[in-house]
Amino acid sequence: MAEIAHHHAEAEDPTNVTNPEHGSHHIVTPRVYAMVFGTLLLFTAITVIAAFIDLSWANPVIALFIACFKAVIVILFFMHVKYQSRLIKMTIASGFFMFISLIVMTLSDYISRSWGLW
Amino acid sequence: MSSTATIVSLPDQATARLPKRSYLNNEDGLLSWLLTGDHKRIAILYLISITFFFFIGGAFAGLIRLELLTPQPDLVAADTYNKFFTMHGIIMVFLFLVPSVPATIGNFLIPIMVGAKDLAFPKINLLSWYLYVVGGIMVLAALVLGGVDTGWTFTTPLSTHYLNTHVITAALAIFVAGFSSIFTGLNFIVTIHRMRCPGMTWFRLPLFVWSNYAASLLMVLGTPVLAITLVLVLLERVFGIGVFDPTKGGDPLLFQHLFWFYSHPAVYIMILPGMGVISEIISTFSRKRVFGYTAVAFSSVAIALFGFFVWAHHMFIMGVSNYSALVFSLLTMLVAVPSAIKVFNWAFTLQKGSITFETPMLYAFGFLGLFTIGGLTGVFLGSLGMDIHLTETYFIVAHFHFVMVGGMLMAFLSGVHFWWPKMTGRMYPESLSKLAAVTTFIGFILTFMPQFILGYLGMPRRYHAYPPEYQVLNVLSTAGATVLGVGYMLPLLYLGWSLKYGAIAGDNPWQATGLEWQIQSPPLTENFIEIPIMDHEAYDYEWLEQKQKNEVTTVG
Amino acid sequence: MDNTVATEHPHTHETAVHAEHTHVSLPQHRHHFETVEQQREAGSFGMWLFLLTEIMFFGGLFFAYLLYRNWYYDAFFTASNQLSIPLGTANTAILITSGFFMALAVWCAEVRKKDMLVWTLILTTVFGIAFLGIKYVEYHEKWEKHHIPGAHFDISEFVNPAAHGIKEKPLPPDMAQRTQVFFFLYFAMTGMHALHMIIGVGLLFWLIWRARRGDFSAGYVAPIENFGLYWHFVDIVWLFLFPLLYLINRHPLH
Amino acid sequence: MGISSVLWQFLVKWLHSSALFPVEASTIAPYTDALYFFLVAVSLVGLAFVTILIFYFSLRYRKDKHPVAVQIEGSTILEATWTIIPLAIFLVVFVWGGLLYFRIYNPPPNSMNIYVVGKQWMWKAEHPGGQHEINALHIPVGQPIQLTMISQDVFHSFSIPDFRVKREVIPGRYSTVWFQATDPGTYHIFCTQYCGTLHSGMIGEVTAMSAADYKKWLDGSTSGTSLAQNGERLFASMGCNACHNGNATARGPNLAGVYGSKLTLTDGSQVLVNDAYLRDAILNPSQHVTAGYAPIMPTYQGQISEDGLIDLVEYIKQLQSNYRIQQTFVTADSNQASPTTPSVGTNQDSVKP
Repeated sequence: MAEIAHHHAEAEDPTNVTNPEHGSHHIVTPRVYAMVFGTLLLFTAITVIAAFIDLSWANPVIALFIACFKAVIVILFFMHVKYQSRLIKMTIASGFFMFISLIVMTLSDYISRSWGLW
Repeated sequence: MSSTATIVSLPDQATARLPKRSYLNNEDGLLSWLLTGDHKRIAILYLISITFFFFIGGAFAGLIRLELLTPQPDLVAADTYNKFFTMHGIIMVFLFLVPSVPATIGNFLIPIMVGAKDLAFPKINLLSWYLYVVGGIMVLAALVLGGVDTGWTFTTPLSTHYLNTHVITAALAIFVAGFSSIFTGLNFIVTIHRMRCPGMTWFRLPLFVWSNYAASLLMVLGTPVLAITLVLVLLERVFGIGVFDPTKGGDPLLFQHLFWFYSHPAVYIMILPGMGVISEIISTFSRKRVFGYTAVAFSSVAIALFGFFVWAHHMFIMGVSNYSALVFSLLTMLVAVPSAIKVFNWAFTLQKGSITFETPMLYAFGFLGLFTIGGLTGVFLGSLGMDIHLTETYFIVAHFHFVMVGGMLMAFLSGVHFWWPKMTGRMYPESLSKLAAVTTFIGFILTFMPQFILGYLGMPRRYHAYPPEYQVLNVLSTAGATVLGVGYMLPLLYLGWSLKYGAIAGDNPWQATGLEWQIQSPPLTENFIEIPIMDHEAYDYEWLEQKQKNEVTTVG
Repeated sequence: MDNTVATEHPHTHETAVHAEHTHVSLPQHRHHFETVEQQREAGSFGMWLFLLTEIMFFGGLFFAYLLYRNWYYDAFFTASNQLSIPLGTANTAILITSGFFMALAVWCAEVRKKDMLVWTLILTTVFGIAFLGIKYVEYHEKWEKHHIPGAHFDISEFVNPAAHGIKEKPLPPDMAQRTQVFFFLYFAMTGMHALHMIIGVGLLFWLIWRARRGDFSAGYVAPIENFGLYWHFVDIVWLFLFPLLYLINRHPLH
Repeated sequence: MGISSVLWQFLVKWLHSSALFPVEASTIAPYTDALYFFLVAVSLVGLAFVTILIFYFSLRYRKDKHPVAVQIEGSTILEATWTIIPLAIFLVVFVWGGLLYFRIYNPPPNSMNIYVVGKQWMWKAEHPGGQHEINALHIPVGQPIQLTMISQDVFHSFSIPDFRVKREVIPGRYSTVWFQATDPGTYHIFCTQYCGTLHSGMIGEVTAMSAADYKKWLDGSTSGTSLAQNGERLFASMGCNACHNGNATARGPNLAGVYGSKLTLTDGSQVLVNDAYLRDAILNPSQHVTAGYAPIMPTYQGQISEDGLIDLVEYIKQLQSNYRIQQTFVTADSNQASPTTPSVGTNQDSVKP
């Protein structure tokens, strides 16, 4: 009997339930959405303006930086990731990690080709 | 090691009956199968379809071996031969090996093993089977319409500008089949994360689940890259633009990079689930918890992770930068280690066990030997200087057949035999199946061992005619192939026979500990009457004894 | 006799009964999920995994773009200047707006405002279609200029811009040919994106129909939520395509 | 490595006579075989170890001998052992393989260059003296040979198993491989990369002969004009000399002695002028404009065959003075062969690849 009770305690143990990575569900208010919306439009304007100013090498950097920033706030608020479970956050991270490693490792070949003899 | 002892305990055949209600008979009619959401029925559908394609692919293998019996190009014309090995490759890789264990055994068992009533997305599961079928039909269409002769690697610019066979049909087929495996992988990951029963912590999961989880990660992250690569090939073929065509400013090596970014992890997609099967079986037939459970579990994940960063070792002689060649060679050496860890852990699982030698165990032993050879010869090819001489020869053919056929297919057959009573409720004829296992093993060695020597002698792969001095070894190989063929036909026959005449298996013929063995066989549609609570480690044989004692007492 | 694992534990019976209750309470609840919460989490996790595959899918294209931009730098910036920044910017704004309404739609579903949900979905669709319309205009212009890669591709504008009244420094013919690579990648990337948009719009019609039927006004918001994820992902892809294709090639380094 | 030891010779000869092993016909071969034997040994030991474990345990602990299993959790020490030992071995293999790779793919400076063009489905070898051969390659023994290879269509792969060398032959890009034959004789040339219908017909024979015989063969099979001479003719007929004539007023850079030198391009980058660079500069001139010159050179993409390009490259390689160019320039009025300049570049034919 004690054994069964022990089993049962284990069953009730929150870390042992079906999904350890619970994310409490959170409703994002229209106000937040509106703010994000404004920010996105604002930064779209900024990136377009920046494109017309000659900043030599900085142009692409700034454009991509702004794009990343916009993407991040879309992911965080429009896609509710800010309020999501650790699991979801890690999933997204892993996706971008694979994407980056695909680019970096393949590019490493192209870049280092010119160093070699052939 | 002739041993009479066995752990098989079947119910008294005089009184035993198959359960009245089971997933097989709770709905009738073809439609109830074609529209089912039940992971077990979908697994059966998959089992039937991949068996079908396996024998088609096998037929092509037979034709190839037949042509290679003589040095002269005498059986078929060169382009026909090229279509043979292309079809053999495409069918075996994309329509058999990739879905083999995950989509059949995995589909059937993973929900049960994690204590769930079904996969997370039954409809998507069914959809993935239909995608598979569509892909398969398209491959057959390409075959009937006149075949395709790019080789399964679709090397550009050959596939894009220099062939007028049905490349587009074949590539689209693989594109579609790819999405079927993406959906399978997605379904598994969600199920394993979200639907484990109370008490089923990660480290109580059977190792089969771990390895399928790792394989699913590869499916989800790798396959889309293949998809986009094939799309680019199609566009290049249709519109004649040149992303991969040097004369138009493209880089053919870019195709190699993108293609192998999927196709190398793909070999781990194929082998990892097989490794999971082996863990289950070795544990069951040595009555012992798998030696170093965590090591085996993490080695699966490690293989999945490292597996993504070694793809350029398929391009060592293709003019990749010699510096990145070094990096990729090093990483290749690293990915070999987790496989070694697994093999040793399996071997030591036997230590102090109480071992019996039923058919699945024989297949598993076959796997251990052949996979060890396959893995070690992989090190040959991962080593830069050695690769120069060995790559694109029969050595590499032998290597991946040792891993894929000797490893994966052995594991698949092992698993099919092991879980056959659970799937059908009936046992297969033991002695006949043992014969099949031994035949397969001998036939395999005879087929592929000579190819290692051929490879080092320098015989190139995909050759229709070859210099006469290579004939002896080729004849050996072909002879072996016939034996192998017999070895694969046998299970088809006696497993079919056992469907009607096999002995009633009962819930747990192997005295195994997995959750799937604690429910009736064949299982109910909803698997469990009540969702179980996992209150013990995986492979806990004391727990099993306790439980069986309790049953006896409650019955008495 | 079956499943004695569970029968050892009488307490678990309650959970089973509980599952039954939820099953009765919500028609959308699938039998194989323990709770509605579990189903919902599984759904969104599955959607995220699917988006993961989408990332890798576009990843290949993005890499190809990166590589060839570095190889054929001159061709890329000249060709890129052929794209209309005003149209691109307008499209970005439109897509962001569409995404905003989609986000609102999710909120409407969560607070169970049926009519508002329908309307936000409709607005999402309208802006989505507007985006595709503008893309069509852009494509059509490329068609007329023979800037569709392939047999009819015409490089004269790049070899001899003066004759076409374009203020660009002329490209040598061999480099001019490479503008094809840019335009191919442009059509491949924006085309893939547009394809996702079209699929999305199709799904939106279906969702609107179901929303008007009131399917999502009783606390069952998973379809809206997951489609929202998909729609926002498509937005994000564009957020990167826009600067890469339209903006970053305005000021060549040499 | 005891490469030339009697024991080694005995072993290799014996293996070869048993038809399980290719002859060692190049200086590379013994190095490759050494690594091969090491790997085989490692594999056999590993396989034996696993097999013995399995058989021993299966016999010792089979059910009728050992009815009750003893549960063992695992052992960190063992895990560590069979993580570290394989890793160590694999790292040795990695280093060894890396060294071998660089040995095989780094040609010695004194090597003799032969051009190889792969096309569906034949190998065409071009010796500097102008000797052309199809699906055959004659080489002197004891002399390092470097092959500069390129494909006209798809991927091919040039492999001589008995020399233990192989290299992919890629369209649009030179790749090189080198070897030094040790024993006279004929050996297989294979195309090992699947290249279409007659892939298995794309084979040939390399004939290694003594220096004297090679000399004889060269004289016997010369086509009269060397590659460089063909190149010179092409140079004039394509009108290259109109710009590249070394005159003070020339619109193109001076090519005399340019090979092997470091060039500064308009974008400020420094490049080493080698075969690959010359070929690329002819096909995609605008990406290789020498500093101080205008990007006016038209592309010759699709107008010169790979053989023609090889002739030009070989010509420019050997070009030491501009004297003959200027001579041909005054005599040759053969500019009609040269394509229209980009200033009127709307003309499609001149720019279509």
